[in-house]
Amino acid sequence: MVDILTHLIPSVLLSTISMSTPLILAALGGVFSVRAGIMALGLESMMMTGAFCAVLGSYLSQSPLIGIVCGILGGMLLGLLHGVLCIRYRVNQVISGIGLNLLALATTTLLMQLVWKNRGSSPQVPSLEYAAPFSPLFLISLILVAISAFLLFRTKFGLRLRMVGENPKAAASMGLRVHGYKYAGTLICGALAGLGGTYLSLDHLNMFVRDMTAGRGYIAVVINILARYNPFNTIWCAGIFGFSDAVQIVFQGKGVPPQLVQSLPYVVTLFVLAFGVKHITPPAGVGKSEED
Amino acid sequence: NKESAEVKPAKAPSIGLVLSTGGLGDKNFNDMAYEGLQKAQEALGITFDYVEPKSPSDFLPQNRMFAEAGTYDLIIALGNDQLEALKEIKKDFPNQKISFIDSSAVIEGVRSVSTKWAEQTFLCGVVAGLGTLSTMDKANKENTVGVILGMDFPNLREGVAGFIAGVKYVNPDCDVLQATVGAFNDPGKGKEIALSMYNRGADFIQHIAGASGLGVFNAAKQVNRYAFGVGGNQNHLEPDHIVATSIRNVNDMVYNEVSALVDGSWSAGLQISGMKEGAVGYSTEYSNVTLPESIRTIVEQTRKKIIAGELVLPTSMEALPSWTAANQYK
Amino acid sequence: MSRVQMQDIIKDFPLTRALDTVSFTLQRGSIHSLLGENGAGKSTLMNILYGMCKADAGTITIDDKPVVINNPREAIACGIGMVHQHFMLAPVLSVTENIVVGNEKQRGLYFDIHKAAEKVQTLIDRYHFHMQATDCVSSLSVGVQQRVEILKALYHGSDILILDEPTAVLTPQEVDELFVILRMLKNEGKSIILITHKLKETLAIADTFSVLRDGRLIASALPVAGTNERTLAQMMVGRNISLTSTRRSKQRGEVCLAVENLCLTEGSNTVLKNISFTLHHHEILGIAGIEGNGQSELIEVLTGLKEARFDSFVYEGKPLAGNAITFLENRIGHVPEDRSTRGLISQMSIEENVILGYHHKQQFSKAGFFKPSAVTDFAKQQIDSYQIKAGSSKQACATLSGGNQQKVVIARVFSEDPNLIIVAQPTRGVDIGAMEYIHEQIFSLRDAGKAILLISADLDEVLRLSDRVAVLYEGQLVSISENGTYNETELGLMMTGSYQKGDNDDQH
Amino acid sequence: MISIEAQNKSQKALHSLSLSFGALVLAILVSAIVMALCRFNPMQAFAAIFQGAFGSLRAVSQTLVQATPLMFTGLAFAIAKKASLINIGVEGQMYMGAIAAAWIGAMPLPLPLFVHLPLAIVIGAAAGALLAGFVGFLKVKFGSNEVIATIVLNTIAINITSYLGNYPLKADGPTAQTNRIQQTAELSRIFPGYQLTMAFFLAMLVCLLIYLIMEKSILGYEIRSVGYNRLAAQTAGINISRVVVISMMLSGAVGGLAGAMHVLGVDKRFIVGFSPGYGFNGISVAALAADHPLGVILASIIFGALNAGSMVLNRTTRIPTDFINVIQGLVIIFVSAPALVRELTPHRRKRHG
Ligand SMILES: Nc1ncnc2c1ncn2[C@@H]1O[C@H](COP(=O)(O)OP(=O)(O)OP(=O)(O)O)[C@@H](O)[C@H]1O
Ligand SMILES: Nc1ncnc2c1ncn2[C@@H]1O[C@H](COP(=O)(O)OP(=O)(O)OP(=O)(O)O)[C@@H](O)[C@H]1O
Ligand SMILES: [Mg+2]
Ligand SMILES: [Mg+2]
Repeated sequence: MVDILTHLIPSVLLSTISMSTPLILAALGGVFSVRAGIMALGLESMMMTGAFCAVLGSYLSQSPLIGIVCGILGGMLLGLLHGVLCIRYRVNQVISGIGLNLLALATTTLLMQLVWKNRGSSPQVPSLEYAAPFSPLFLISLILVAISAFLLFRTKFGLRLRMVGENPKAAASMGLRVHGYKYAGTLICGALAGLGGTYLSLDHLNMFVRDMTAGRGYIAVVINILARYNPFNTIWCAGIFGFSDAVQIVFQGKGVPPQLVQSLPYVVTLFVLAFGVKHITPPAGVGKSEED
Repeated sequence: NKESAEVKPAKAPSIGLVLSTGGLGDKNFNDMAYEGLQKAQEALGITFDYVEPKSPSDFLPQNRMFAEAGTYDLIIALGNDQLEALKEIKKDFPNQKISFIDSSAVIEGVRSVSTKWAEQTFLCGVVAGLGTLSTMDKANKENTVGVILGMDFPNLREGVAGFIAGVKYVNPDCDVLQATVGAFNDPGKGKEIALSMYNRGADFIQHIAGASGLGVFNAAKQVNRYAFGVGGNQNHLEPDHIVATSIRNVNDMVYNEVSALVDGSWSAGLQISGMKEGAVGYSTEYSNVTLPESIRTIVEQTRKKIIAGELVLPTSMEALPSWTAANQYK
Repeated sequence: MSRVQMQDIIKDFPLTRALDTVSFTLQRGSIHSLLGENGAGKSTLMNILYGMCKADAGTITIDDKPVVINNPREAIACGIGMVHQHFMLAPVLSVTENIVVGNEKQRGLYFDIHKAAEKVQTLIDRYHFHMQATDCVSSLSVGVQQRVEILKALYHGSDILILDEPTAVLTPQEVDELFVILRMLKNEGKSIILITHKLKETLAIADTFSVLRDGRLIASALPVAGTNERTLAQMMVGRNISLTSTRRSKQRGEVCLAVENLCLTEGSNTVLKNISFTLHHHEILGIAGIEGNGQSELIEVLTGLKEARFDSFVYEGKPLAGNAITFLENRIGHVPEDRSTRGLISQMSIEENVILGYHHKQQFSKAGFFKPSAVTDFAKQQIDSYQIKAGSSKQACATLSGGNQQKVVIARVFSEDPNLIIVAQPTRGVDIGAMEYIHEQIFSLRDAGKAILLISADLDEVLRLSDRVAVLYEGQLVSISENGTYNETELGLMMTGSYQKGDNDDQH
Repeated sequence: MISIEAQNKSQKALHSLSLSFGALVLAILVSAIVMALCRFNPMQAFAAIFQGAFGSLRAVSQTLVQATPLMFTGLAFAIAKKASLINIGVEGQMYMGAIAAAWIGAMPLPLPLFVHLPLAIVIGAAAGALLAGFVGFLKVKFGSNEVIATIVLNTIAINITSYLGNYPLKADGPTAQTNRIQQTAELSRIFPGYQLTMAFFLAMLVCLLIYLIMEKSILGYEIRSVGYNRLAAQTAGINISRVVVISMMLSGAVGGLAGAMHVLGVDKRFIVGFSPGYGFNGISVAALAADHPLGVILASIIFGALNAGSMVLNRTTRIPTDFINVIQGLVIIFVSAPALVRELTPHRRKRHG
């Protein structure tokens, strides 16, 4: 019937790629945020807003490229909001993240109601078209990982960003603009997570559906931490998750109740967490400001 | 308890609608019910209010809110999970008229409108079973089709059983792939599951997955295969790839309830809204896909059989094997 | 002309006026020592100059030009550099990264870490600081970290250098080396402000000094020449204090603790090697040594926080093993080396801190719940007897000055009538008044028959308090001998491993 | 110097109360502006919300019913927070508590009410405690990050309960739910017809109990010590691993109670996917309460009122209930940003010193 080599494996691999792409992007965003000392529990809100703005942009302009730009800007808007709350107003970062997640869901739903008179899904909009079997955004996300790693570990900007994340007070005493770097971190985070959201709505699909990120932002948080806030590690961490998600799809309908099969990626993550990636320490300055 | 149903001033009837937990925007069950009432508002001059429960726990207080208000001539409750709440409301407000959509429960004084999930998806199953081996341009040689569930819920499993029964009725050797998305709002995952199925040889996929199903259509378009809609007619979404929709006209059901109220024919008891009543079934309207004449004939014959009661459909996955063994086209 | 002129600086904190119309001048090419008790406002004044903290009133002029310094960036632009009292380091980053960040001295976006490391290594070698530019800061001992801090200021080439207690964790030799560097800088025309609680150091290096007391400047830029320690101390504290009082034990009691061949390995390296000693009642055994030579680990082993291998570990005639609880229950008291990490829970009140570790005692609780009045009474009693300056017993420890925080720790440990006390760095960063007080407490406990193990990086302190002295170097006890057997220089050399004289070791 | 702390404490409490209130007012104002911009009448909306939250016995009862699970989940989050653990997994712990309580509650045990009901509650709490305790175990044993573990276990727990409710424990009928619990395991209603049960008062009691444990007991003292300064706690002979596991279990037990009480009081059965996010909203409640166990009571009632109000808003106006979610989101953000509130409200400047 089905040839495992020519069908199943490529299919699972393609599936892995398309399921891990948004996770890589969002987790990569999280890396910048956490490295700058801001916890990134709000990735879901950035992805969701990115996904929404991308569709809105494409809807209004009929151009998917403008949609992508809008998606990135939408994510950045939430990144900025998270930044303003955490940096300027010193809101607890967990609460800001979770609060923004709730707020983003509520506002995107509301805006859908106002723009499209339907709070469930948007109309179909022009989306990215390409001939390749997988999205160019996947390759772009890999390139972005490399660029990020370079930026973080091989440039002055990266060094300073990390310094700010490790010890904001020390960074300030070295004459760094601590707030500037933190905002840079959350804005880059928002942009990448927004691009992740854009992938979901404008590349993988061509519409926005209420709550369509469906918890991917939280998974991205998991991957971000599991990757020890290292850009390259996000690839394999997201890959493991995406792969086990792809595998569970294939295993479905074989007599095992779906709820149990669906838990596979989560169980795998738990195992990786317990036995693979122990003692993860975030940058020491996470949650601190230069005044503490 | 304040009772209102008795006192009926000469004003337009007022309806209270308790939606299901999915809420408005599902382009399906809830939206269709809402549409039905809007139509009734225009055509029959009624007024209506609606509430969107956030969780099953809200069914009781929200139904009670309508009943207590005493100003609603009819409460329409959507979805079988409101059963417990309605039982209780009915006990406290024996005179409140209630229509219970999508339930075959018999509650004293409540008008239950029962639909048959199996009848809804069966004919699409027949199309898929025949289509997968046909010469239709997007079909393949593989004798495989698929069905995708949003969440693993018992009533949805009934829909799956109906679809599989339809496939096996005409094509007993066909392989039917099944999978569950795990959410009604995850079109991305829906698409991946669909792609995986298409990749494993499926050429027709029925979704019962709410907004996650939108991803299935997207997948069908991407790999140039077929899909079926569910609920309200979805054929226009991808007219070249959606062959048909497993229709359930909740809007008509709701409208009928209101019009029954208005014309005085509303009475408690079980109403069946099946294929025979035209409430569920299958529609190819707005689809650009042309079904071969042979398939259309068989579908028509089968529909007639079901309406005539000659073919009684299975309602659970467990009943499938024996049903299939006993019921074969020809 | 004056290099820096701070005029009528006022700084208020909630509940405290930290600086009250303070005017401060620094001359070009001079070393100026800023003195004052804990909480006098020294750090605050310097933080204002460095832009870490904004003054409520007052002006600053640099080279007679008025300047406004809002943040360290602007201070750096004015040529000011600062070594902070509390390290400003990112532990996971390398020495190089910590030093160059913000002033990478490289063009473009790309940061060549290797090039930077070479440069930093040159700097390290030039000042004879023994460390690798590529080391991760977290792997360095506190003393070495202090040197990184100093290097930071040197690397940035500031003209005005503020050093806030840079010598607190350095050995005498290292202090000497630092002073050589400072003199060199001075000769290059740089101006230096040095904050220290060690008056000797002021006398040794400074040209002028100022004294802050309770936020007011009571001596401004006086010449150091012609003063002595006693005068300085008196100016600081406002009363006479005995700086050199030292009392040896009159008797040596029974053996309290006998340890033989204690070894500890962490990961692949041996941190403690064949440590053997005995500790008697009525005795203070002082262990000198540069931090990072196993002090922390030795303390942790002796207080049950870490398990080590040993041939015997006999406490009051019986073998002792277990965790921190067992040790506490056996009346082994512990004054942790760092009050902010292990000593105090600064967010909690004095009351809650003063029972920490003893909170299980029946005196304070019943059926798992505290007896609030008992705790309060106990705390008030401690505040009284240790003269802790606090508004109330419910005040959070974070709001106490460093010296008072230390007193809270000391009060807790000493009041529980321990039998053996492990006292680590009891007076780090504490002013001489408080130091005197704490030293007196230690003497009186010793005289009351307690066995005391003193671990300190401050050689003066070790020599002043101990009946017997040992040096811990690279995880080994180098020498245990009567206090006085070696002079300060010899001990200092032993601490750096460059002096070994095994023959007159007085092993017990 | 006469008792700085007494002055301080009452001032502080007053200050934070006024800030929380200011935040609430601001959130309402901002959402009113948003509503007006969207061409809805904010006055009408807030009138409806108030009516639905406090306007009648039903409204009040509904407010308290909505507040109950939030009180538990908010408390659960706050407990773990005291030990500086971030328990994002309250939702999953609640599901475990709910299914366990439903399982015991539906068993036809020959037990009287005063045994069967407490048993079901305790088993529910134990189920939640077990799940959270597992996270604590992973943390102390493998150093696993609890944020990841709880996020992941949320999904696993929800999937497992969904499986149980769909297959082994499923009641007959077309709905994925368990059998109705026995009369002997039921929390009875206070007013006939309204879902308010003793659970609300039990929740307040648990808040009080946790407050006492946290502030007055040795265990609470140890938990706080570990939360503030692990190393100092360790030095003081406090067993950190034990405290971490215990605080997680305590947090999970309260999370489990949220589920158990909901099943035994409101739904009378476990319904698959019953929660509209009580666990996550608990984080907001804890934020509003500044992690204070007694503050949780007030905070959960405020959120309960917004939820109850949204029902009437829904019915009497055509204003989308998403506004309620927007308000809630804004409340969380304003509450946790006192600096922002201060900036936006006219506030007398106080002099230091
Ligand atoms: N951030 C702050 N908030 C409130 N009060 C502060 C703060 N920083 C300093 N103070 C107060 O200002 C006073 C001066 O503190 P400062 O740190 O300048 O003292 P110091 O002279 O450096 O003492 P030490 O010798 O202990 O370092 C202290 O009494 C302290 O209570
Ligand atoms: N929130 C606060 N309120 C009041 N005083 C504070 C507060 N934070 C810090 N302080 C005081 O400010 C002073 C300066 O703080 P810092 O952290 O520099 O410690 P320090 O006292 O200088 O340290 P050390 O005593 O070790 O030299 C300390 O005396 C401390 O007690
Ligand atoms: Mg085929
Ligand atoms: Mg200081």
